[in-house]
Amino acid sequence: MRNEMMTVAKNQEIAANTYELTLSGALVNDISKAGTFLHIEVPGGDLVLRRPISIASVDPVAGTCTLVYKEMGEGTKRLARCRPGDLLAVLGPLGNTGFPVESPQAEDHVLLIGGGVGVPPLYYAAYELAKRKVTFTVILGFQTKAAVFYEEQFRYLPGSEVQIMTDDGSYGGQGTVIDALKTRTDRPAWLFSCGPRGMLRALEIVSAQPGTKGYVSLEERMGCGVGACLACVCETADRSSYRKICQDGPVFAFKEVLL
Amino acid sequence: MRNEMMTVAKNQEIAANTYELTLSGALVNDISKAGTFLHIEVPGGDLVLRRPISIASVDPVAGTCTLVYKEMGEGTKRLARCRPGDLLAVLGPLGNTGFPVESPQAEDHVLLIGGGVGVPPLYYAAYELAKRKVTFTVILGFQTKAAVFYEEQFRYLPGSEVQIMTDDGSYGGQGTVIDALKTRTDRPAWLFSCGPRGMLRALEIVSAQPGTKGYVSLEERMGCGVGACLACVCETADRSSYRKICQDGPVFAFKEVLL
Amino acid sequence: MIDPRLQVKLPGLTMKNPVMPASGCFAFGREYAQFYDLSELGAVAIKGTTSGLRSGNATPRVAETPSGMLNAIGLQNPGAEAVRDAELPFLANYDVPVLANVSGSTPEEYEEVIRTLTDVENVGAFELNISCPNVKEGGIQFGTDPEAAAELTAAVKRITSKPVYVKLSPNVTDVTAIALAVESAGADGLSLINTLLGMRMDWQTGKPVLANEKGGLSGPAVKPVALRMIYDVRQVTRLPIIGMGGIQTAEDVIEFMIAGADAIAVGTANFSNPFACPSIIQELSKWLERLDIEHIGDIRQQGETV
Amino acid sequence: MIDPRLQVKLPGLTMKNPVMPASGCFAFGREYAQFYDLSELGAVAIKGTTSGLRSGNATPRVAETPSGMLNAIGLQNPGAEAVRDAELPFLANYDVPVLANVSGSTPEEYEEVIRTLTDVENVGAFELNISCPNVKEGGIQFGTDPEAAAELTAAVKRITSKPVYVKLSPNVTDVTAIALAVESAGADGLSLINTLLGMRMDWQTGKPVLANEKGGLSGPAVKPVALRMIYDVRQVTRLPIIGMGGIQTAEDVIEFMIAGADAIAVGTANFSNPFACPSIIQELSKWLERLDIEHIGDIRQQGETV
Ligand SMILES: Cc1cc2nc3c(=O)[nH]c(=O)nc-3n(C[C@H](O)[C@H](O)[C@H](O)COP(=O)(O)OP(=O)(O)OC[C@H]3O[C@@H](n4cnc5c(N)ncnc54)[C@H](O)[C@@H]3O)c2cc1C
Ligand SMILES: Cc1cc2nc3c(=O)[nH]c(=O)nc-3n(C[C@H](O)[C@H](O)[C@H](O)COP(=O)(O)OP(=O)(O)OC[C@H]3O[C@@H](n4cnc5c(N)ncnc54)[C@H](O)[C@@H]3O)c2cc1C
Ligand SMILES: Cc1cc2nc3c(=O)[nH]c(=O)nc-3n(C[C@H](O)[C@H](O)[C@H](O)COP(=O)(O)O)c2cc1C
Ligand SMILES: Cc1cc2nc3c(=O)[nH]c(=O)nc-3n(C[C@H](O)[C@H](O)[C@H](O)COP(=O)(O)O)c2cc1C
Ligand code: FES
Ligand code: FES
Repeated sequence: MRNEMMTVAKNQEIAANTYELTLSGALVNDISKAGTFLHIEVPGGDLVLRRPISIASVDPVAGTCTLVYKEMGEGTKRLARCRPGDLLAVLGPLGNTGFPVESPQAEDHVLLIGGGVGVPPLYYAAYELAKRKVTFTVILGFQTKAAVFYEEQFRYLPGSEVQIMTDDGSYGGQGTVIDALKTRTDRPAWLFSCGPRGMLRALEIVSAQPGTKGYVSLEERMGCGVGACLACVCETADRSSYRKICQDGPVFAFKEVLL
Repeated sequence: MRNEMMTVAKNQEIAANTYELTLSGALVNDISKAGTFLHIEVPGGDLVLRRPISIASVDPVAGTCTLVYKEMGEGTKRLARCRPGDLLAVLGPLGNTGFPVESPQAEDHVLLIGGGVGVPPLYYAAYELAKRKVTFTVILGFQTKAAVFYEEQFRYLPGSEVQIMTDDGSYGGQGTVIDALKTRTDRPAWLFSCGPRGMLRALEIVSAQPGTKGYVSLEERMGCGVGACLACVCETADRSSYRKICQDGPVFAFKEVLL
Repeated sequence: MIDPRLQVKLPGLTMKNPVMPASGCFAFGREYAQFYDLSELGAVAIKGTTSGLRSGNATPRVAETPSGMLNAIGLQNPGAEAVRDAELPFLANYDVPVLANVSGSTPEEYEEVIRTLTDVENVGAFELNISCPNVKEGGIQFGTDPEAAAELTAAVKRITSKPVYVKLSPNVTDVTAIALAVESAGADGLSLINTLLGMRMDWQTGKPVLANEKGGLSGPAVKPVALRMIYDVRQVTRLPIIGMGGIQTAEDVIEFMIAGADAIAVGTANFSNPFACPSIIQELSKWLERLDIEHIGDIRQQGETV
Repeated sequence: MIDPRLQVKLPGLTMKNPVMPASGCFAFGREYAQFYDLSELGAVAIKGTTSGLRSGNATPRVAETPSGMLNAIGLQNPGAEAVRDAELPFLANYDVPVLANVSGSTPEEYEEVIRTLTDVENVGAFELNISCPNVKEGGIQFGTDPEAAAELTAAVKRITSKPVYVKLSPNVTDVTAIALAVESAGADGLSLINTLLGMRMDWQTGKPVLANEKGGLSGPAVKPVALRMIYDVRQVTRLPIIGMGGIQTAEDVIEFMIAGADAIAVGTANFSNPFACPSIIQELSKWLERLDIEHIGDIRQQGETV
């Protein structure tokens, strides 16, 4: 973990209001887990909180890492305006848990389910699975055709099967990732997921079965990003205590936390 | 007067922490008085007040105007970071009174006295005097050699005589512009001045004599820049009322205001 | 171009839209009339007016703070008669109601100003500034004591038939107590918030930046405090609320209406952008379309809990 | 590398420099110990500690505001015994005094926490949080009523020999009244300011952004309010003041010292820059050189008028 002025190598729109940002810096060497994130200071001075964004991929040779983010509010709007050569204060990599990409056996089937900007950390996970020659199915949900991104990148990974869903049916299947999941009969050994809370809750119900080890990457509004401010907590499944998403997560077993 | 996104054409350091900024935009066509200023929004969002900067010169053919500013605090620091092509929100030209450059007769001698960042509006005035073939003497005061700027530009104007003073004597004469003035025996018909309040007060005393018509350009912390907030007032000489520097000035006859 | 979805009707103020410039940030309108037609505004709140001419505080009168500014103008104004004779007639050229902001050191001074202005036709209502932190006798004592606030309100209500809004100070432990006190004394509406008392130091001189030492904090920095106070006051009263404090954009206006404001005022933002008010009004129309809302007042309901 | 010009000695806290992280913005130090050696700090103020474990409020617990943030953590903490047994021993690894921030719903709870912690060696002093706006019983009632504040102060003074600082709420009409009340009840020092009560609305949902609706405003936005309150309190008392509220840079520290602070705390700035405290300390040394000041305390004199 370090705090570094990273250089913007690339920053371009890859889908509707969705940007791919490539950063270079020494911090890249510290990245090792799919699911961890960077805490980025937005230029300007009036935004005091950093923005947490998942790492979507790492290129250790080039010394770069890539993030994919959606323009939502003022912070991501300003990030979208950054140009190559600009410097960004970046704290990271943050999070102690990633998706357990080392655990699936070659014969295990892994299901990755992502919605919208929940997709980027799954790409990192898929990449690692492909490297380990694990086969996996990816179901990605987007609002509409224009919002779809990274389909080709996922398809390109060996051992992948990719299914796209759009809410309005303008591309791929119509409906949510949950609809897609319901039509499947196979039960995966592993489930990695990331997306809106509503999707994750539905997923928990649909996929709750003894044979599947389910993991979820959570989001919450953050202050420090390092575990000191207690902003980003979630309750444990037994309601007995709290986990800090930034420090204890952001990836948790479904059964560990209350969604 | 208009509010316009002007384009930075040039922005470069011309003396120690002193920058020359050239802006292009339609607003340039409205500029007609030496002494008026622009009210510039500083990029960032956390600085809610605009920065008032005098107009140092205008090039109607190129459609540009030039300002010279010193890096003082956060606002001018951020201006100094602007690059060609950047856009700046600029309100102006502001101020209803300029130096009365139309008034001196060809045979009148004009004395221009400026200190530090008080120099830029005097350059605009000198340029106009030269155009009208009026001869004039310029006495400019700076802290030290590295801070000196626009000496050549003044010398280049026909009819000019230029004298530079530095506080530490590292360039030109040693001392203040007041010291320089005291050594002069001639009494000018007109005196145009701009600089720190202390210098102006001293000037008022030294130059107070019947034959000289003295004018001064004043500075004060501003809110609106257009006369609505009453932030930038100065007292009239008879203490009977107030003048708004942004609207009634920024140039006043010495005898009109209390320094 | 009037958007009927933006019209709001408050006591004394029939507004084309809920947006007015805030008192003290627009003088008497002349300066901003150079930029746009003042008839576009919902109303105009004029500079705090006292009975006689006031020359205000020494300079510097403003200082910058993170996302905000301090001001200590000190109620400089030409006095009620000059306002009546020279300023209000100018505003009468426009189709816009005036909210006359009134300040004073004593109840008698407030009464005198109101007596001078009450018959001026384009004055739709009064706004009692009981919260100016920048002059020793700027009414702040009325703004921090519920009883004094109520007495003053009752006194001025007796001498004018025009609606009276009371402008509340945020520099209090319990703003709802003042709101309730002035409501029972007959206030027709509330304005909040005035500025928060603040200060800046100059490390070069070791002294306060402002000549007056302290000043009133305004601008985006105070927005969360304003929203909280409006929300709290909305829980205890149905009086119309003119909300203000840091508004810069149409999104800000929507936040204020959710919190419980019926109309809003834009102060400091006029300084950073002289077109702040008309551009907020335009943007509001677009937002109504985007959010598919039929009338601006419908936003407000969510905040209304009384 | 210790700069003797930066050393300050406050009751219970012998500090290498006047800079400490503020309570609640540094947990119990573990996280920031990954970034730098905590022995570089002047002191460490720990997270507000209650008698038993508290799990805090629902999320979202933070929201952003212009140059500031709102928090409604709700005093989540493991309870006094866990703090004594698991957290303070970690801090004892560093050469830095601890300011133990204490919260409670009742005077008895404050007393219990202090009883549990008073004998811990590295606790140099206590800081009574009588101003947490984020839990119904977070002590805010003690923070707005001079009498309640004084009684609480007197009660805890009876059970500990360690110095007690009282942390004042800015959400009051007259902060000097509270300061004087706790001074006469035996307070050894004052901390100010805690957060300003604020709120943000989400225009998409029509509801408050924070699950707790309201939260505490901190960050640069509140700096002018903090400076004003410290200045006002400094006019009425000689008690040591730990100043805080929006400090980000060494220049900010100098402003706070001019206003009257003896030491300062850095809260929100730790989130935007985890190295905020050590870099401020480094910069302070450079400023002393630039301003040609022999000891950091000499800055403060200008603000000291009692
Ligand atoms: C661990 C983690 C990983 C994330 N990874 C990605 C990613 O890979 N791609 C992506 O597009 N988004 C990601 N997000 C969400 C992203 O952080 C928000 O969309 C972003 O912070 C919004 O900032 P804004 O200034 O545009 O919005 P604003 O609404 O202006 O932000 C205001 C405040 O709310 C916070 N906030 C708003 N929405 C969210 C949210 N969904 N989650 C957390 N904080 C929020 C902001 O950080 C800021 O503090 C991630 C969030 C977390 C917690
Ligand atoms: C009519 C007029 C013309 C000016 N022309 C020039 C010029 O040509 N070149 C130049 O270098 N400077 C000029 N100044 C001064 C210039 O405005 C300030 O140096 C600048 O605003 C400082 O901003 P800052 O953010 O760097 O400093 P900060 O100290 O961070 O500014 C804080 C606030 O104080 C205000 N402020 C600080 N110093 C001054 C000052 N001396 N006068 C007015 N406001 C101030 C700022 O505008 C801002 O609102 C002029 C000022 C006025 C009023
Ligand atoms: C320069 C200035 C002058 C002001 N003068 C007055 C005044 O005369 N009367 C009054 O009631 N409020 C006055 N105010 C307060 C504003 O009307 C408004 O309540 C406050 O600034 C908060 O709104 P804002 O953040 O949009 O500026 C003044 C504010 C500023 C900045
Ligand atoms: C996330 C967060 C948690 C806080 N928790 C506490 C607390 O437990 N006890 C306390 O006395 N103050 C608490 N505070 C207030 C800070 O200690 C400090 O007084 C305030 O934030 C102002 O300083 P700043 O602007 O530098 O953050 C908290 C502040 C924040 C932002
Ligand atoms: S963001 Fe501070 S604890 Fe997670
Ligand atoms: S700056 Fe507002 S009146 Fe001059």
